[in-house]
Amino acid sequence: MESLGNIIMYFVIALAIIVFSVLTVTTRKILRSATYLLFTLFATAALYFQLDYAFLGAVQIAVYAGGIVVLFVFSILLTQKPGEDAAPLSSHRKWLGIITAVAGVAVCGCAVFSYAQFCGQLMPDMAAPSIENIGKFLLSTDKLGYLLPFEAVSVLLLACIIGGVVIARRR
Amino acid sequence: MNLTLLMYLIPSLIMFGCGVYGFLTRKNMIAIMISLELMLNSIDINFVVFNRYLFPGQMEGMFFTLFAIAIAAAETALALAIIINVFRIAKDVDINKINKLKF
Amino acid sequence: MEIFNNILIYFVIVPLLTILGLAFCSNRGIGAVRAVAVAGATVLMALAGYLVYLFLQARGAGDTSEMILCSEVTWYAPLNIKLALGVDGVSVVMILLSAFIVFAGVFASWKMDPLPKQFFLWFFLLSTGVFGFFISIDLFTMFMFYEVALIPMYLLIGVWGSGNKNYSAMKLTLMLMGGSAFLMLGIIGIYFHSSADGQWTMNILEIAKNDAIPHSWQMWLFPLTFIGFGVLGAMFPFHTWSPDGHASAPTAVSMLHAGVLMKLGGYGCFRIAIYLMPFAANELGWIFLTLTGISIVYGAFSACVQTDLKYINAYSSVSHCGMVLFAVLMFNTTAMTGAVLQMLSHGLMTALFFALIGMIYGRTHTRDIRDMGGLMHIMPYLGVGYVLAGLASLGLPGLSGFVAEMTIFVGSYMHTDIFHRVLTIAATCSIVITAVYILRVVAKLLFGDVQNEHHRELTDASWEERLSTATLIIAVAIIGCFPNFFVNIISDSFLPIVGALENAAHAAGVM
Amino acid sequence: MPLSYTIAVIAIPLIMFLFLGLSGVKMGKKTTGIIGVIAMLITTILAYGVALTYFFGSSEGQIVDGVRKAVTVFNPDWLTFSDTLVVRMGIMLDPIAAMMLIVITTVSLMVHLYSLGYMCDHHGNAEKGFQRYYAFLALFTFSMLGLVVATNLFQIFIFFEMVGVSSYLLIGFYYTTPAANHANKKAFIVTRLADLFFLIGILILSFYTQTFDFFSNNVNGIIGMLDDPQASLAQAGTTTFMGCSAMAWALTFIFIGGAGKSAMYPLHIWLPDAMEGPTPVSALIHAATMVVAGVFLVARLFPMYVLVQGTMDIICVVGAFTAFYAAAIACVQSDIKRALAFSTISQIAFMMTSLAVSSADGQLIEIHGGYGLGFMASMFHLFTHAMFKALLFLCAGAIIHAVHSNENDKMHGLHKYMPITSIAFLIGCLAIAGIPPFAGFWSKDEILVAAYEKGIGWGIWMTMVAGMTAFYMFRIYFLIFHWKKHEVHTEHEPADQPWTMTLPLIILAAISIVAGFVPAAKLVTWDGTPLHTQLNWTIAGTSVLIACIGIGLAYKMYYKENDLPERMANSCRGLWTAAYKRFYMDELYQFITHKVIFQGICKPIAKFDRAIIDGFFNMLAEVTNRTSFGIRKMQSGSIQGYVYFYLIGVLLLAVITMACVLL
Amino acid sequence: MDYSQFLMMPQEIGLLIVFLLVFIYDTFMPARAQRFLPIFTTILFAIYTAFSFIPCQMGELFGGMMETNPATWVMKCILNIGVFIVFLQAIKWTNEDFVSVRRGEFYELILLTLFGMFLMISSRHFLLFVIGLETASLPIAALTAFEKRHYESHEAAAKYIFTAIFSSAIFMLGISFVYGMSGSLYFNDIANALSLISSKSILLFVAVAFVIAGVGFKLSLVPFHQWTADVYQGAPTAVTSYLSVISKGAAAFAFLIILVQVFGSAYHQVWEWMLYAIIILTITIGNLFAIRQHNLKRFLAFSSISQAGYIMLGVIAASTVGMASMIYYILVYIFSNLAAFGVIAAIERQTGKVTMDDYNGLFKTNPWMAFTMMLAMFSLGGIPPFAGFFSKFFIFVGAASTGSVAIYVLVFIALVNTIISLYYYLLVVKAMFIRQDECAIPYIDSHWTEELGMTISVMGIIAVGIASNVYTFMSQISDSVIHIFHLI
Repeated sequence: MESLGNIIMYFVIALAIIVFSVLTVTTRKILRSATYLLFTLFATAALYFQLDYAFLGAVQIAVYAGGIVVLFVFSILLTQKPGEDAAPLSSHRKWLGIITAVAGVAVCGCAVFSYAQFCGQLMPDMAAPSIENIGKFLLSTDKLGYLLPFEAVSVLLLACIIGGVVIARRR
Repeated sequence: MNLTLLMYLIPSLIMFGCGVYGFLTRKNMIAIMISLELMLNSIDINFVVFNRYLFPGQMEGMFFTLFAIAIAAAETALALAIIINVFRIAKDVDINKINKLKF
Repeated sequence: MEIFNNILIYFVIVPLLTILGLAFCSNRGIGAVRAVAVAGATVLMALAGYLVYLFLQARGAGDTSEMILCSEVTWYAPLNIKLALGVDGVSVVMILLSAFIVFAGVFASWKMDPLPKQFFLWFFLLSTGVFGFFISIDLFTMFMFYEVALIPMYLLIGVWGSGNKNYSAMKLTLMLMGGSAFLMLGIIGIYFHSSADGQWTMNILEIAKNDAIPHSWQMWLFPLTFIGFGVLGAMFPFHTWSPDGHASAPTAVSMLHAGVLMKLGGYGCFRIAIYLMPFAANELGWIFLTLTGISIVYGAFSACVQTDLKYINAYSSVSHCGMVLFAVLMFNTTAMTGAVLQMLSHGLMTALFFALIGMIYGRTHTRDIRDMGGLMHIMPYLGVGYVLAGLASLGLPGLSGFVAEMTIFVGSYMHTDIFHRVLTIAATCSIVITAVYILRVVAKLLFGDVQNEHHRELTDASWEERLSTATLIIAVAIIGCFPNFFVNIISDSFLPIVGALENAAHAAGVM
Repeated sequence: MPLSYTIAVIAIPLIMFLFLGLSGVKMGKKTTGIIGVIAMLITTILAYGVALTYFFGSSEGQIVDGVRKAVTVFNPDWLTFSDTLVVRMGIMLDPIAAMMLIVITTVSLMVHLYSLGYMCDHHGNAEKGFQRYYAFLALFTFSMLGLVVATNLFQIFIFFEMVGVSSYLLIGFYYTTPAANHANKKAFIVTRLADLFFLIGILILSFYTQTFDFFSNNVNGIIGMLDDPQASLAQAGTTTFMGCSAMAWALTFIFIGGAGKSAMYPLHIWLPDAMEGPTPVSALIHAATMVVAGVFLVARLFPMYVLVQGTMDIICVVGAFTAFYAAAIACVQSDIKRALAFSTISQIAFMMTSLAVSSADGQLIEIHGGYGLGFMASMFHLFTHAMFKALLFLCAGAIIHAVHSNENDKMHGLHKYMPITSIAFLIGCLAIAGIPPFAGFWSKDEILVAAYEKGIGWGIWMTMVAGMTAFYMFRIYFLIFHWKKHEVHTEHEPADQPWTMTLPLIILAAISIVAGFVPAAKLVTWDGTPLHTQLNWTIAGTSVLIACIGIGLAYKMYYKENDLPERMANSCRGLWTAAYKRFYMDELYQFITHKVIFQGICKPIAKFDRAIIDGFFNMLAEVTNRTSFGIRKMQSGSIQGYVYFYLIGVLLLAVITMACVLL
Repeated sequence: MDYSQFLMMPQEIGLLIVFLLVFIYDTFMPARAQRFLPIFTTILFAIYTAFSFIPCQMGELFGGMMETNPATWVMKCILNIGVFIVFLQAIKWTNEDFVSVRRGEFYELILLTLFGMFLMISSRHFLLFVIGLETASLPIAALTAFEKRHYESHEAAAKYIFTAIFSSAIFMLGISFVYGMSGSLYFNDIANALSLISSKSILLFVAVAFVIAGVGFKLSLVPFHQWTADVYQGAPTAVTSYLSVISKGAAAFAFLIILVQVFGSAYHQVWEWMLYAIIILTITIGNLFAIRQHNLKRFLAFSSISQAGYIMLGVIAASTVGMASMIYYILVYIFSNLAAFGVIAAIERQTGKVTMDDYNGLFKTNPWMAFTMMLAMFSLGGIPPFAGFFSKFFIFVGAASTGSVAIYVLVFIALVNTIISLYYYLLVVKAMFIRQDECAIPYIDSHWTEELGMTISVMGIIAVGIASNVYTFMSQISDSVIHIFHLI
């Protein structure tokens, strides 16, 4: 039995995620879209906090909200004339999108539901996601250690930087 | 009342669905990129929730999310760079305009 | 390596060396190209003659093994694919035939233009495939050489052909490749059932010995394989590449194609389809027999109304090659021997036909018989050659066609089943129809008045054309006059196949 | 002379063919002709030697118990079908073979000689293709000789084909003329059609007998088997197919093969057209030798035919009808070679009928010494007919050579100009008309006797036809040599031809006179047992009378120019035209071959091939192409389209697989 | 902390060293020395390739996160050879005016993406795999946009990056489901965990489909293929050739490992049928689209789609024979396609012509180019005695080794499709050899490096088939990793 606070908190977060997600993809103003994305990301971070993944929540806010959304805003400002709204969607396109999205969600939902319906509560014996633990695992070379992905992702980021340079170069 | 696994997965899936919808319907390439962020984000939630609820003994889901955030950042950066590049040439970010290569 | 002690491998090496030699020839002078090509063809001919001698010697010395000169070298060990060589009487005569036709073909394309060097390159690549096919007893290498022989056709027709050559070349290639698609599936299926204990093999002799292909698999591997080869053997209704392809092909290519390549189909049909899957052959033979029976009559009837010389011959080939498959499906030694004789005969006389048509076309620049006439008067050598080819085709005793057809008919009629015999009688009707279209052409083309006054200035055959045609005519006559020489070489080769069929029939009867 | 010399008889013409054919062009024309004649002369001498040795010598023991046995001189394997079925290329002498040797070589020699003159123009220059002509003659002679000495059925078939081809080549000697071109094609195809039946017959027969040989040393041949009830042939007699025994089918088919070569109705249509060949060729091939190959074939298998009454009846009907039919047509033909050709058909039909009637085992057998009378008569007639018909043709050739036309209205009154020819022709006419003591009388008389044995109706019918024969022959004779004064159409007057042409006429005329006295009954019988025949004066007298009436009628109508023929023709114009047009048989064939087979079968098949079969494969390609074009929109170029496709694809993949696996 | 484990992945480390050297050269060498960067890189890479053939200590690294075994080793060697040829062919191009500014980045990105592919091949952990996948695919977008002058290049890059990210989202969603079911990201653990789950789990189907889609995207399997043609057409030819062979080869191998090792244990039948449908669609649709293409790069794109379908035949067999045939096929495919792209690149570099009609009469003017192209086409079409024939035959044998009738039907469909493919390959041959053109491409004075690249490819095409040792070696290799198949 969860504490009431947790339940209320859950519903607030879930509602926020759902509402802002929908708003993100339906608003006709692109800058607002980015803003709603930011809210969604915040809500997600809150969700991580609620699930005791504090570090992850922090990273979510720092990288996603702090980095990515800013990137979006910059790009939007670069490409968009102020006050320009997206044209309303043709209903044909909208319904096609809705149907496909719903179909996708339905298939995944059914699948998840069939699998997860019997999975009940949080299990208490959680490996503590303390910073210490995270750090230890992140640099471990043993099983469940993440040194290699850590190094690999650095290569990925380097590659993306070089790629960005290539794209950004004038000539 | 218990907060079950499903209760966390459903918002995540809806977020994913929104992302798909946005991808399929938006015309602005940046908006599409935003939709993609939603999708990636929903996956992160999935991992975390599965980890927390089903396999709390280890932190694989969490780490995946951690790295996925980094990957998403890299993807976004590169994608936005390309979008801006296209914008520089085509003076537009309308995705319907970039369909010269076809059939 | 030990395999190089086997004479058979040289049937592949010599053409390859010829190709190599040609590759080093200068593009400008045709003399060197000719010299290399003639040298290659002559060596092949000599080798073929020597092979016949070796074969006779071996048989004379009491070597009754199914294949002689066997040797093998492992090629793809993981799949147990070997380069297995070996010949029996049928292969020997087919090799001889091929050597003859390559020889004649080289001379028939003496004045090839443009790009003579490239022409001969492809030409010899084609013959590499043909020889390789006949010397192999491994399914994989057979199939490989089979395809090696097919693909040069595309360029040979496409570049050096005439008429609607692009369409024809493409159609021919695709249809034959379609056939080989069936074939490949069949071969793979055979391979995976080649042995009861999982020791899969591609060696025909071993597969036949193991006799392990389950009946249910045979029932659909047999049609695949048979159709696969049947396409090349111009079996109805898969023959339509033949008229267009032959019509567009240059002379030597038509010769080699009709003369040898189409024989690969018949050869494969009994060597692979029937020999390895006797049960299905017994069960399903009648379907294909009907189809081939239709081929025989149908091709002949179609040939009657054609006006293009090459089309006539192409349809005639459909009829004659249909007879090969027809006889093969009769499952007795006599008919099968007849089939091989028919292959020889058809190979030589069709090559002769195409050579002559090419020579006539080279002079008159038309192949439409309505535009020609009285050519006998103008070019008697070619005319006589054409008449002889025609007579061979319609089965004049003393020339090869008669021997072959009669062996087929007699052999086929030996079949105890009334259905087979009735079909045989239906098939014999083709000899009349053949006479009709052959004589029609001869009358129109050679006899009568000269249709086109320009033709009066044309010349008769040059020496290389004479050589080319004379080679073939002599071969046709030799087969026609001394058939027993060939029959003796051939007929024993069918004993294992017929034995396998009888065993299968017997086993099926017991069960 | 040893019988093995027969090999030389066969070989010399073959060698001559190869020699003249390959190197003839290099030699002078006359040289080739002379070489040919000399070689033929040697052949003839050898053949006579061999035949006479066979008939009269007894040293080699070919006569056993008074029965003249067949002798196999030479019999190597030629083509092995199976252990039992082997085609051999052998030489077998029996009475009819020996007789045929004489016939063939004699006529062939005459023709060789004659052609020396005939194949030259009036200045003595040989025609183009002279060498080829002699080569082909040698080929024909070889083939025909090979045919008659065949040891087995298949060898006969082989040489059937060979003579067919020789005939084809010789008919088409003047290949530039459309008529010859057409005629040789027709001749070959019609006989080929018949050969097809022959082949089928062989197949059926050999299926049961497991041999092709007539007589064989180790196993019984086809004919030898008849004595052995256990032989598999007995099975052929009982196995039935559509109500008839297999043997009946086989023999009927073989007869059809023979009928084609021997121009029996309705397969006769090629023979008149074959007259487009040089006239000596017509004499050799289309009168004396090749056309009787069918008769020879039936005679060869006679011991089997007699066992199958049904087939014999068919032969009998066909023969009798053909005899009449051809005679009727011959009465109105204006082309002398055509008229002679129809006469040939009629006469061969006589022989055929004679063979067929001889199976009748009536009470006269006692008197006439067995049912082989018809056989003997037939062979005898074959012999005599060869001589006098060759004579007639050669005469016709001489005339044609003189007036450059085949039409008898270009001739008339030639008696004055060509007396030798005229007399020779007259002798031929008398012989064919059956006037004693000329050759035809004797042989025809035997045939009539045999026919009367079969039944009185057959006898009367044949006698009537004999009368018609006399009529039309003399019609021709009178029209050529009398009727009215000759109008010279060419620059030179017609005259008797050089000695090379005249000599054969004289020789043949002489033979035609005396040939009737050859003791055929003693020598040429079906089982080798001599027959004891005597002249049946009732029948002979009647036939002579009828012949005389025919001659008289012809004399009345055609000796002097008058309008009687015209009036008679007018009085039954329809019939006359029908007969003149050969009862529209050619038109019927034309219709069947062109309209039914060519237009009705070949063309549709060819169309079907192009449209349906080929069309199907083209359609496959077309469908592929169209599909390719149709789905190109899938690659819309829009990112969202791609993703849409992606997403739908992956969902469907999951759902469908799920459905498939779970349900 | 055992950092010595890094030494057990010498190929990856070597690659990074090469990258670093190139990077340093690019960054610190004076401008006039930059001209030699391509040749420097190529030589360096050649040396590295040669060293990479030395077998190293093999086994599981980092607690099973990564595995080096003979199969991965040989696969990486094959990719190295391919990249070497690509480098050879690109040298002249990267020294062109418009490209030279960025040539360093070209090589660096290629090396880094190759590193990503190595990770894909070797990883036995989904996180590492995703990182590898992303490393292998994201920079490609930058490479695609390399040809700044051309609008198509940018459009292609945009299309690529969007579909790639979408695809990776789908892929990761699938992985999240797998994680949800198994609680691990290690391949072996997943396999063990999944074997306890009912094979009727709906989630599993969805997860498998998503994973297939994610990797199938890189392989351009239908229906995840549509970016392929546009990107191939728009990207610079050097990049296209890299993309079409190297990237595809790596993905194919990774695909095999994932399907066999992760899902193979209990769910062979699940993915087998998905793959079945995908193969049919891929081969057929690839062929149908290829028929109508005139742009050779686009044409080869569709051809490569259909080739990917053939490669998948080796996966569906899920046997050592299949694996050997697949690796072999990839090798042959690399040679064949690179030969074709070598010709296209050389001609495009000098004349800018890439359509099939431009190639009319090529044989007259450039016989060796035409010859090379013809060999490539024949090899792709599966014509003996060129290697393509053998690879095709073996891949069919590999597929059929499962013995099920359904697979025979699949092989038959594939065989029928080879006829269609032959048709369009012959169209190219026809253009070069049969068609005549007044204004055919003049004689191309190709650079020796390009010629060397083509020569290596041609020799590969000819030799790899005839020399059976190659296949035998592959067979031994796949026998040595037989344990992954035993999971099935």
